[in-house]
Amino acid sequence: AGKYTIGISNTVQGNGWREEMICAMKAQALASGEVAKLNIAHRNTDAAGQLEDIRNLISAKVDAIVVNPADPAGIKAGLEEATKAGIVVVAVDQAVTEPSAYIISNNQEQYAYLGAKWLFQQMGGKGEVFYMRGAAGASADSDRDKGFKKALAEFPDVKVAQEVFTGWQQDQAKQQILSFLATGTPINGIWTSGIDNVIVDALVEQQAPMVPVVGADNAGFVGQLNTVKGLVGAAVTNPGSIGGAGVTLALQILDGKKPAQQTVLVNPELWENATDAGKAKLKSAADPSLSPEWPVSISIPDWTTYTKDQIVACKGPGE
Amino acid sequence: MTTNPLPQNPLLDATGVAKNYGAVAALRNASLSVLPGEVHALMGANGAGKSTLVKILTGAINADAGRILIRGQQLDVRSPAAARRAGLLPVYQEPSLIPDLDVLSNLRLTRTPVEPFRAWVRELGIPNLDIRDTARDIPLAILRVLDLARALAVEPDVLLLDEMTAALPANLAEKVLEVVRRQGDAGRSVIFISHRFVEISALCDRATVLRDGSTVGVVDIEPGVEERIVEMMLGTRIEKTRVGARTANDVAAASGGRPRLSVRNLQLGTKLNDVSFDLANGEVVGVFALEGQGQDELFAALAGSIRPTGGTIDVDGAPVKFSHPSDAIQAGIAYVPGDRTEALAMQRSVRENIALPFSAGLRKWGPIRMRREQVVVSGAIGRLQIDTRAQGEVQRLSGGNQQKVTIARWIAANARTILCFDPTRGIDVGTKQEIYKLLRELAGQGKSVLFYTSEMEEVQRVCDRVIVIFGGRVVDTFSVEEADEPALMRAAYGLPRGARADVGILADVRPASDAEAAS
Amino acid sequence: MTDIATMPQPVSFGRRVKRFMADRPLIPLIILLIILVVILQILRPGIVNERWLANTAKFAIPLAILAGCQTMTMLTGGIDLSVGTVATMSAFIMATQIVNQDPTVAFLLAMLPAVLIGLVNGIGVGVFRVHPLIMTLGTSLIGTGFLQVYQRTVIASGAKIPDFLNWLGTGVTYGFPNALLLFVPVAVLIVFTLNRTGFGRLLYAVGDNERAARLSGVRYWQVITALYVLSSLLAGITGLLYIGLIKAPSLSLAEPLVLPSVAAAVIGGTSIFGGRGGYTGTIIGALILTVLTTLLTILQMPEGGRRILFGFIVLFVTAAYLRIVEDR
Amino acid sequence: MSRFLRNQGWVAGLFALLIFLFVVTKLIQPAYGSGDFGSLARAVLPYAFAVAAQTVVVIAGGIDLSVAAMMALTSVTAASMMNGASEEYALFVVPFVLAMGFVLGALNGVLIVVTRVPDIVVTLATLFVLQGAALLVLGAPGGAAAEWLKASVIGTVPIPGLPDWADAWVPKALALLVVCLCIIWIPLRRSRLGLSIYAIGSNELAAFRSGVPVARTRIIAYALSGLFAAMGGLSLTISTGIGAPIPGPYLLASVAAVVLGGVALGGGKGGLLGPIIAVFVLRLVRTDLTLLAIDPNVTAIIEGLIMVAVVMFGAFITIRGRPVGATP
Ligand SMILES: Nc1ncnc2c1ncn2[C@@H]1O[C@H](COP(=O)(O)OP(=O)(O)OP(=O)(O)O)[C@@H](O)[C@H]1O
Ligand SMILES: Nc1ncnc2c1ncn2[C@@H]1O[C@H](COP(=O)(O)OP(=O)(O)OP(=O)(O)O)[C@@H](O)[C@H]1O
Ligand SMILES: [Mg+2]
Ligand SMILES: [Mg+2]
Repeated sequence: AGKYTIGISNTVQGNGWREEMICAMKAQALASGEVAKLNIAHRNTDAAGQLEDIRNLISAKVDAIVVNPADPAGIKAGLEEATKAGIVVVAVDQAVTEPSAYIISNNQEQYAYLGAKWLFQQMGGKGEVFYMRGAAGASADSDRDKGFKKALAEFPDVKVAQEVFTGWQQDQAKQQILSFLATGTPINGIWTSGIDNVIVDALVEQQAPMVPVVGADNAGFVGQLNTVKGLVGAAVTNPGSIGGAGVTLALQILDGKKPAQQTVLVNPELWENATDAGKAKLKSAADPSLSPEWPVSISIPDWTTYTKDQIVACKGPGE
Repeated sequence: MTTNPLPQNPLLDATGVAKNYGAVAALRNASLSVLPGEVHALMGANGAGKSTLVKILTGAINADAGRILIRGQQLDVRSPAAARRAGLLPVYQEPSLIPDLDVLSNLRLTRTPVEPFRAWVRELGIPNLDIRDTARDIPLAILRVLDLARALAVEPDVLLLDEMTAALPANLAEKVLEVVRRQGDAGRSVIFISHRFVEISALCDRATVLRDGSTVGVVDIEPGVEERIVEMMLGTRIEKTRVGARTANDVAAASGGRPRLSVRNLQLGTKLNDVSFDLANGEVVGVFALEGQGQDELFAALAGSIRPTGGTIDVDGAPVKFSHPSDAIQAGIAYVPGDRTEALAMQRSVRENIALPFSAGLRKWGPIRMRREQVVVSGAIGRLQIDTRAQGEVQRLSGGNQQKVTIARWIAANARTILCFDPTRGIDVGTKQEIYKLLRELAGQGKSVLFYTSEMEEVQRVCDRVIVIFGGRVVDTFSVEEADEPALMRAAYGLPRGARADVGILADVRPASDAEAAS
Repeated sequence: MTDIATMPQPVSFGRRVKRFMADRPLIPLIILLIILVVILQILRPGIVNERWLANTAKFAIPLAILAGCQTMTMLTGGIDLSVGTVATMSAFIMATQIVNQDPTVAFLLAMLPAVLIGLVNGIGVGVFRVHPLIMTLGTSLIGTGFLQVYQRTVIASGAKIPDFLNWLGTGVTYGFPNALLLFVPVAVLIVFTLNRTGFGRLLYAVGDNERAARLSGVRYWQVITALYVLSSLLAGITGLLYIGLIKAPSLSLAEPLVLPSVAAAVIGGTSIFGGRGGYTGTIIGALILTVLTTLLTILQMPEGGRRILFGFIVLFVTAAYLRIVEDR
Repeated sequence: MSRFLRNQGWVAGLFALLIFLFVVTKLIQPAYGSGDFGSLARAVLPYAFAVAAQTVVVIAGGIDLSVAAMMALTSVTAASMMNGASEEYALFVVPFVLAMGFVLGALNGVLIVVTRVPDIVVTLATLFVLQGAALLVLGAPGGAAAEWLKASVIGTVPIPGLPDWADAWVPKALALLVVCLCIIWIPLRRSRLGLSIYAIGSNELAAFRSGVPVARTRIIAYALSGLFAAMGGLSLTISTGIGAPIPGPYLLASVAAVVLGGVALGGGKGGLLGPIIAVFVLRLVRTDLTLLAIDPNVTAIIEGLIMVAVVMFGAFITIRGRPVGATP
């Protein structure tokens, strides 16, 4: 029924967040009724590999490309070529430097700032924090680091007890927290870059003193915030459904409804279980039926129109 | 030690060379002195340290102690390249052409001039070598000759030949001997290692004898010196029994039943043509042939390594078809290849190598009965008198002892028929005697042996009958009494019985064989 | 038959120690391990306690089992890069199937891809003679693809970690991790297989000299197929243990263990060219790597510096070990 | 002729496969033209250099796991040096980075020779070291590339005497690749050094006995590998305009292409042409899968299947073509 072909380029595979993003794109394309075919290039690669994928999508003569950039600057050349070829380019999740591209993005710096600030307040503005970052050298990680450092500067009495890179890998994070707990070093809070549920597991298993934990809105962690006794924590939203929003934006542009600015930022929210209002919010957000790695915010108001069943089915047009 | 007054200054003079491999002393106190223009034999039983000495002299390994003088100057040969510069060129026991390069590239690699090389190759009896052939595709015997030609082409002062003739068929070996002798005449020295006394006495001026890593004597080669050399080589270990073939009575008694192995009209591409023969229980049948006449294929087919294209093989009267060596083993037929690197897991222990066939079948994959295995293995080791000082890894045994392990495996497995392909290649006289005796003993126990050899005299020592193969056909069968050297030689060259011809001249008649699939 | 010729001259103490260790290659490895633990204790006094030991064991065990797969394949001159994918697949399938299925059925379903991948690997390597590196890399790509397709079908049903696996993966009884209940039998089985069974002998023989094995009646493809199936099964079981430990089924769960499993086997003295090595060394290799990871986590230095240090330590440990063990 | 087929048959077959894939591509997307071919050439660039780096050491009988990490390090070094620098400064950066790759590669070789640790472990260790170093150079993707460098892979090469439509099929990226590879490979192949590299890969002992300086040759092989990897790193910086410290998927891709290209993983056999054609084949397959809009998860399955199938097929024909009974 649809008339457009949309190309999608993504460079991380096998991670719940990215899977949700892809499924949101498919579900939104289907729900919009405007898309005839999705052309998805989805694999583990670097900026050069993404350039290859973008150029292949140009060769495939798609109408629009929605891209989660491996690096904001690294794919500039490809996006420029796409625009020249008359293709609408929308970047999701992270910004890109190509000026002709539209951006609908999670604000990574804000993500880290929000969570860290809440955490430091919970710690009473002083004490030691265990800082569990993402993958060393990834651009999202360095953006988040900026936000974290900004919050840290506002609380001079908070110290980083230890900084580790989890590589966004569950097993590595778990081993790191267990090793750290075994040293007996006292800490007052843990900030994670979204590898969160294994951290809570470790605290429970080791019967270590519960300290406030900040993570992302992954289904597993949100569930823990609701059920684990003594756990105080906050989930900062980082919706994978931003992918669906990207498709919506691309379709709007194709239909001639250009947004006012090139960049649309989706600001994160913070759901904490320290207050009753927060608890209620978390309760309503929790979704044990989702895979624990999927963010629970499976839709973005105003931007996505699919149902939960549609995103969970993960089917695009023509499938 | 016999000290000969030296009439000239030695070209090469090594003294007090020692080399230890952990607990094993490969060389203790070896010395060697070679005069200009001399062909000097280096002799010793298996494991005496000959190859080790050659490797030290040519920089392939470094000695722990010792002094090496070349033309009176102390030289430190730390690498093969350094030895080469000093004018020392070896032909090792193993072929040393690079398998994946063609011959020409191999020459360029060693900066060997091509034209002299070609001339030497022709001289050595290989008229039609294509130097663009990849070394891997060239048969072993030819490779050995190419190694020699490559060494000759740079006109070395001292040529070191380590069992150069061991893997060669008679015709090629003869050429090599001729060429080596002329080297001596031309004023260059040759160090010549061989276990064959015929070659030593035909060729060499003097001999240095090693025993257990030490030089025990230097002798001039003169008629009758063999006994003395053997004495020195083996020390107290002498037991020179002649193993005779069975008497006519025994043969008659044994050949009553059906043959153990009966081959009819065996065909294998162009390599084997209409081969038929029988092998009875309790019989040792010799196979004699020049290089590349199809003997490799014959053995491979009987061992189940390759499938014949025609003809039948019967075992105990029942027809069999082998598609894998395990089928042949199932039928009680074991194959001992001539090349021991093909038969042994070099990093594994003597015990594991001997016990290997026990675990081969799917049904034998379970727990091993260690005690029983130990008994069987040590029985076999004892029977072959394997020197097991370095038994943790077979690669540390000397060549001769490795060879024994390949046979011991099938003694332990109690195989009824053994196909021995040149089992005495590169083995000292003492060990050879043991192997002859063993084969006869096996025959005495009713086992049967098919025995290919490149040495004619072995035929008379062990076999009951000899079949001669030429051009992929069985051209003649001799009983042991008839199998004298001239008769065998003539048959091997495809001449009818009774024809008279001088073997030496005939040696070029046979074109160089181009490929050899099985060995 | 054992008359090892002794050296005539007196042997210095250093040489004797060296020879002693060379004959028992485990001892230098254990010493290296102890040195690392001591360094750890110096950097963070008090860290080496019962709880730390249990944690270290918990993480070393899955690594050690996967390294066991590598040890066995490396003995034949191969390598099994698909173990990570296989472990991930069985973990993921177990966690998602247990929601709606009987545990036995879920278990069988979880082991199914392991058997299949092992079989395909074995046939590819044993019959078609594809290089093991390429074969297992290819099947692991294929397996990952299938897993991703599968994942989409189970998003709606969610995932759950069975209590038993949870108990096995994280539980500690009298200070001993429950995972030892799985590991000790597995380790004994591997060591016994390698040293005392015909199959183990064949692994060594095939890796050392395939032609010799063939001439002794060994059918290469049988050995190789059995080997890769066994390796995959072990990897599958490791996956179940690992999901009990991590408790978060992701599509790349066990991938990070693949390269360390190779490294553990090599550090433990198994030759990647085949024919030489054993499992006990591998176990210590896995412990060394696990302790090393902790050590580097504890060090307060930039991530780049940590990786550099990790690389150098792995190199140094292997080189030191080789130096001690070689030229007996 | 028959010798040519025996030696080059695999490469010829691969080339035929490539042509076939071009035909398929044209059928799927009739508009596929010279511009798209230029895209393909640019995509091939880093892979081709990675594969060249791997090929040299594999021929020398080794393996280099640090190829991708070396590319990352050289790429971030180039990008951070050119960041904010003048256009002319890049004239210095390029040779500097190439020399750096050469020296670091040689260091790999020296470590292998001196420590006598198996190459797979040494390069695994240097993988971590180089990754760490890359992170120290640039903590996150960034840096810049000179405009003239970026322009050097965009567009086509006007060749005098050729009509415009033909020029359009000679993208600069392809020309750059051919020139860089040939400048090193052809003289190497003809030299004694090249023969020595083949010799140590084919049979190290025989090479040593033929007077080849084995250690030096091995070090040079790794140095050349480092040089090619540095070219790959530069090509990454040139095409993306930045440097990224996390290595891309070039390691496994390089190994796969080396094997697909007919270079035996044992060493001594094959050439550079086969692996380069294999890179084109693999990239073109990806293009086709994208053009066909195949489900991305299925894409992983298909890529794995192709890799396994082609290698199995190759193994199958070599088994058939071998004289009966001989084992590899
Ligand atoms: N790498 C090694 N490690 C341990 N022992 C060794 C090693 N190489 C050789 N030896 C031992 O040194 C002795 C001499 O070996 P060498 O190969 O020089 O004998 P050889 O005289 O050439 O015998 P053959 O005629 O059987 O080839 C043997 O006892 C052997 O076991
Ligand atoms: N594991 C072993 N350890 C020691 N000796 C063994 C071992 N296996 C077999 N043998 C010996 O090898 C010979 C052949 O035994 P093997 O079991 O192979 O015979 P078989 O004909 O296959 O017997 P079966 O038909 O019962 O399987 C016997 O002398 C036996 O004692
Ligand atoms: Mg010898
Ligand atoms: Mg020897």
